[in-house]
Amino acid sequence: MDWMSRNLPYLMAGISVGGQYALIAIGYTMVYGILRLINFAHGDIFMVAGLIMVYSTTVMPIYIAIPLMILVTVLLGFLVERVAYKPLRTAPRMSIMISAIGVSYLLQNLALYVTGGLSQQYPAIPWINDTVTLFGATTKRVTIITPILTIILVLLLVTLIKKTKIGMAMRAASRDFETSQLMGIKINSVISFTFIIGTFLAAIGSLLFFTNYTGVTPTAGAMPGLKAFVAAVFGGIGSIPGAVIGAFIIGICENIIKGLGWTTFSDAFTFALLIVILIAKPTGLFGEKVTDKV
Amino acid sequence: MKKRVLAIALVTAMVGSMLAGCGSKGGSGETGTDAPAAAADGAKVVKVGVYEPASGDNGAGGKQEVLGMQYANQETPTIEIGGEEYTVQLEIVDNESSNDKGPSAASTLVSAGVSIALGSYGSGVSIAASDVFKEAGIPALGVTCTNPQVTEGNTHYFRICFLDPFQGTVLANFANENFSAKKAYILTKLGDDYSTGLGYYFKEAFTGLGGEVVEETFQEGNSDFTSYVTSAKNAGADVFFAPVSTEAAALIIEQAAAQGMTIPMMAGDTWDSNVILNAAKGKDVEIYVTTFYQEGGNEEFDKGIKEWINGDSTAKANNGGDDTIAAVTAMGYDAYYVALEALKAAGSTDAAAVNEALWDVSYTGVTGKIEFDDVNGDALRDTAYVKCANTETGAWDFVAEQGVN
Amino acid sequence: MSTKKKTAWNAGLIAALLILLFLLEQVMPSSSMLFTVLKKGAIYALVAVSMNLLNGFTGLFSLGQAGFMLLGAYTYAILTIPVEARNSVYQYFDGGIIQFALPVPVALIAGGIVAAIFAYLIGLPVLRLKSDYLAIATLGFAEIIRAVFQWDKLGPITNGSNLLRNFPSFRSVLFPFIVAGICIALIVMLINSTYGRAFKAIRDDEIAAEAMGINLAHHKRLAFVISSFFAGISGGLLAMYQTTIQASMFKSAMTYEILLIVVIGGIGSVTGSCISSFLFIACSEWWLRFLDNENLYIGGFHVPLLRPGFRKVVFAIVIMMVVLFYRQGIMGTKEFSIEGIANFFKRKPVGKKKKGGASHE
Amino acid sequence: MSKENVLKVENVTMQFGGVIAVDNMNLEVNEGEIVSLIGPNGAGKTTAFNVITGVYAPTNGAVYYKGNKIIQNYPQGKMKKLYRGENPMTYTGQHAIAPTPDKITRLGIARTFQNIRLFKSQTVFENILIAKHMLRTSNIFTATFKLNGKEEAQMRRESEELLHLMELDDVRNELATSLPYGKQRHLEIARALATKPELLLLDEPAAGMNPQETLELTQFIGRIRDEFGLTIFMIEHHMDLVMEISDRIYVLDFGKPIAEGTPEEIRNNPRVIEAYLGGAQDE
Repeated sequence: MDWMSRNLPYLMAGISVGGQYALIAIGYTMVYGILRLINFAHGDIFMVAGLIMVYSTTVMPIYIAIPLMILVTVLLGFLVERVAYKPLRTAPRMSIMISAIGVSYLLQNLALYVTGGLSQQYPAIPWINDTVTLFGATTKRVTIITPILTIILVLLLVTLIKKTKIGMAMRAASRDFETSQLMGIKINSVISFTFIIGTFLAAIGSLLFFTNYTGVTPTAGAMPGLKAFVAAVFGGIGSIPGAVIGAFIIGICENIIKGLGWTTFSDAFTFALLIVILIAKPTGLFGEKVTDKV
Repeated sequence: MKKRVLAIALVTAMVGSMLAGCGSKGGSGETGTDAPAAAADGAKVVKVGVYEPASGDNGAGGKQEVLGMQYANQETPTIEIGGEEYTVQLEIVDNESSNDKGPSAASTLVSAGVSIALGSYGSGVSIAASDVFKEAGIPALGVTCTNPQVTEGNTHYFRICFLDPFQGTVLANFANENFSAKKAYILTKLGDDYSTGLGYYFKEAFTGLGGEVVEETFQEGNSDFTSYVTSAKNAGADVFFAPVSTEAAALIIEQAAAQGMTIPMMAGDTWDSNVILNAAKGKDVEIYVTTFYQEGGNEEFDKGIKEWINGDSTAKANNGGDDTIAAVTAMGYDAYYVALEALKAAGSTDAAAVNEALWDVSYTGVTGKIEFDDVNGDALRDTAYVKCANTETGAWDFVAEQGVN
Repeated sequence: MSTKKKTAWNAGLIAALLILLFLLEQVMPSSSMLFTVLKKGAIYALVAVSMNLLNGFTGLFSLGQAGFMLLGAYTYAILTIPVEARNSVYQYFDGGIIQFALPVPVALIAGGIVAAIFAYLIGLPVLRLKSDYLAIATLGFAEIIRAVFQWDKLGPITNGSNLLRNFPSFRSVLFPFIVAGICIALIVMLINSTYGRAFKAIRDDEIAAEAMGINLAHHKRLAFVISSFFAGISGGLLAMYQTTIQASMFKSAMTYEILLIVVIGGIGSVTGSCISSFLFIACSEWWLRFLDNENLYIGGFHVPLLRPGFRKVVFAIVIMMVVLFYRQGIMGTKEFSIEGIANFFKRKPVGKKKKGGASHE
Repeated sequence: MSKENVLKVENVTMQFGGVIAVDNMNLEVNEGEIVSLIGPNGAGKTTAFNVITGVYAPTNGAVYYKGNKIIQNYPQGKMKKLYRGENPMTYTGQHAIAPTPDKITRLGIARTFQNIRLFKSQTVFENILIAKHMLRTSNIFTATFKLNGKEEAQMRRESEELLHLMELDDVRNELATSLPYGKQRHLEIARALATKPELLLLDEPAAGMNPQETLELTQFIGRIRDEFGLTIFMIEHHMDLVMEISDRIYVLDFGKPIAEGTPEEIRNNPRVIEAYLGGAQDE
């Protein structure tokens, strides 16, 4: 029991952070699956979602602010795709990626400008912000809710992709972009839909993340974004279950490393793990093996 | 076609700006920031550089420090140097709390032709810019950079605050005396000279008193401190010492409270900020800080600056939305007057003369008497205030005035 | 133009540029922001060209540049801090364990070599990965290197996560120009050699290149190691320019910045990288600073919106514009040359600015 | 045919997952011969080429070049259970040899590609020059500092000669991809020749050509064989060309060699006729 209460907090922190990474990682992995684009701006959209929440709660009650935040974030994700990625669809891949870095840069700097560079205190959301005790370990309720909510959302997403028409179109587009276009799939709406789902999940992720770690700064999205991306690659980019499992593994490992006292290496370890996986399995845990056609 | 036009435009811009650069030999005005109002009334202008973070980790603290200077500037906008009336103009640059962006920001001040530079909040950026000022022969006056390396071996860098070996000892003594702490958990940020430095001196002093320490570090950009809090609890520490930026501090407090950590948290001067008070308000935490100034130390100053902050929406926003007076604001206020003293004593706006004059400046400000030693140009200070956060009222409670015995 | 004539022209241009710089230094106050921009620009030009060698010419998408700069910068700093200054720099580590100092050029080259050795070791496993996987793996390595250099246990060598300082730096803008110039010249010579052609072949079509007898693993490693070598040297130069260094400076954001410079300049164009690095640095450090000033008046008009941070917003928008409307970058894959200028004006005889202004770079 | 055996493929099977692309192939190419490999689409011809040139390691089997074993493999790992080809045990326990394509090329086996793979950002001349890279003796330092002037000059001269031979002089500074289709095929052959091969593998050299061009190509292939003393092994669909210049022909169907012989024999082979007509999808 003592051992439990000593070490459970690490595990709980790991699982909860893993769930938050998972929600962000899905956005990365779905966009990559279809556009072969590392959407560097995704982490920053996550940060902007946090800021929207901060500012909207100052003028409206929280139960209006939350749906509004999700709506605005989704709209932002949609707009970013339309403005910064769609015009470059025929351009070399490097250009789109640079455009993504540019958007990320722009969002960070806008946030810097708006916040004046100061860390903003995230509003406390009732109920999920309460402190609870579990097996002798004290934590916020959000820590426990996160993994559950993540899994529910992922199951819903998987069903959506398996069962609905738009989901089928998404699968087709990620399999073969050109052919699916020839088959009459409206590729632009599929891509927009992908971004909408990705940013929706990122908005939920930001809600959970910032309730736990309450400071929103312009660079607050960078590290979680990078970690989530690593999780997506780790699990095999393009694969949703891969991204989720990768995210949980990374979240848990990171906290175990901290628990062992190797705090200097907590970030480095994540990358080391990634490199080991890539060397053993060059396309990640659940990635499909690709053979070059000669 | 379009591209060609754009290319020509770029070339033109390039050449144009080079010529502009060549043209302004005085080394001022390239940035187009020439004084709007000051130039108009014909008075001579003396420029005082403000090298402070307005963004990044230490943005909040830097802004509060600048507030003190701005208030002082507003209070005393002119100065008589060598019998002539000068308007003091603050040249403010943002060093972005970043050691690699800092030198360029400092260069901006140098090229603007400042006579003296004030700053910075944060020791790392001060050290990073030190050589830029040195090369340009411009004296710099550190306001709240407490790491010894800022001034060590330099004849151009001065400071008006106490140093980390002193502060670390004060904190260690305080922990030892008041909490009979035997074990301390020290959390510092990697790559932050202030943080690692103060952590080091605290450790030295604390182990010197027979205590035991557990040290851990975190990377920039980290926002998940739950594991650190757990480790501190598991280690059985009696105090949690975290000399980190306010940004990280707010997160640590929040997560410590959520995990029900009951041991006292201690920190240095950075934590003396309303950011901390806001984070701690209504939570079950115990926070002690050492600092330079205790609100109420100078009624007149308190009243004046509160009035000014409340009357200026930008200032209020920069102060974190309320009118709590941070110690760094008081220090910034004093730094401005020390700079004026030096300018007066020098009798000219020449940077070298100001540098010479600084050694002998003696000024009694709101934070106490300021004089410099003859070796490094560090202020001779022997007391620090210890404050405790009142989690009910969201204000600081004075605990003790402490020196090293 | 014949090759010889071209070489002569280029040499003349470079000489003229150096003389111009020398004169500028005599005429203008050394505090001018122009020199700050020129110094930093030259250093970034070198690292951008080294990254271009990898990403643009060999087609290897690597994001490890900041890590290799860190290695170069640390090697340089550790090897050149004067013995008498070591006690104050390594104050928490009893002066460190290295008790000698090397001359500047030796230490710079050593920085390059250390970066190259690490690149070789990292390349062994990582270069087998393809495109984005390679990118994320190299990015990861850069982060790992950064963490290792902040490790307390290595403190006697690296000073932990604390600043390194007091090492020799340069005053004249000519120094970084000459060093970076020599390095870039070497890279250009390499690109024009048979190895450079092999690199380009790999970029265009790996399978065909392999079928033409080009050993992929060997050549990729070569490009990776050489690029890292020069990144290491530029790291050393950066250390000299900044006068203090710290591992936490070399974040992935730095790599992104360099990548932006490369792409804005044109992937596969050396002169493009150079020009864009100067433009980039000038914009971010100098030209736009006035936007941060809250009290800017044009005539009697108080310009709205301005306050600290606005400069960066504008800068980001400028970058987005370039990326969206100027996909190939400033130069595309072309190189800047006298001929190019001549053709440029021949095709469209505007001719109002024919004073070779662009040759400033 | 008493000439020396240049290429020998022995029991080669290439299986991708459950699909057997090449099934127990055996063939020989002798010095100076022009040998064709024909068969319906999807019969595994290009896969066979890829095995010979080291792009794929075969699942089972060996390849000999001038009597030396250059490639060898046997079903390993997961393939051990999955393997459905013949002779699985022949090479078990022997050392697996899987050289990379560049090693094969340096042995003297050059190839062209079915779907042209030129270096697209390079000029015609540079495309050929790049192929000369493998013959260098300079190292990276001598090359960078231009201490290999003689060798570089020789590379350029030889490339010029090839250009001339291929009648590509007038387009030498054009981008390779801007050439018309037929010229691109010529350039690919020229590029392969630049590596100074002894055995040349041509993958559908006449694809997409009109009869006139095909005729020219037929003569051209004969000419380079004689001029460079080459042995040629090619995949081709144009029967006129195949029948005209081949010394011998192998026919592949569903990964399996079904016939072998001179053009005359193949023309009359009932199995070949059936494969082509029965398959009913080709030509």
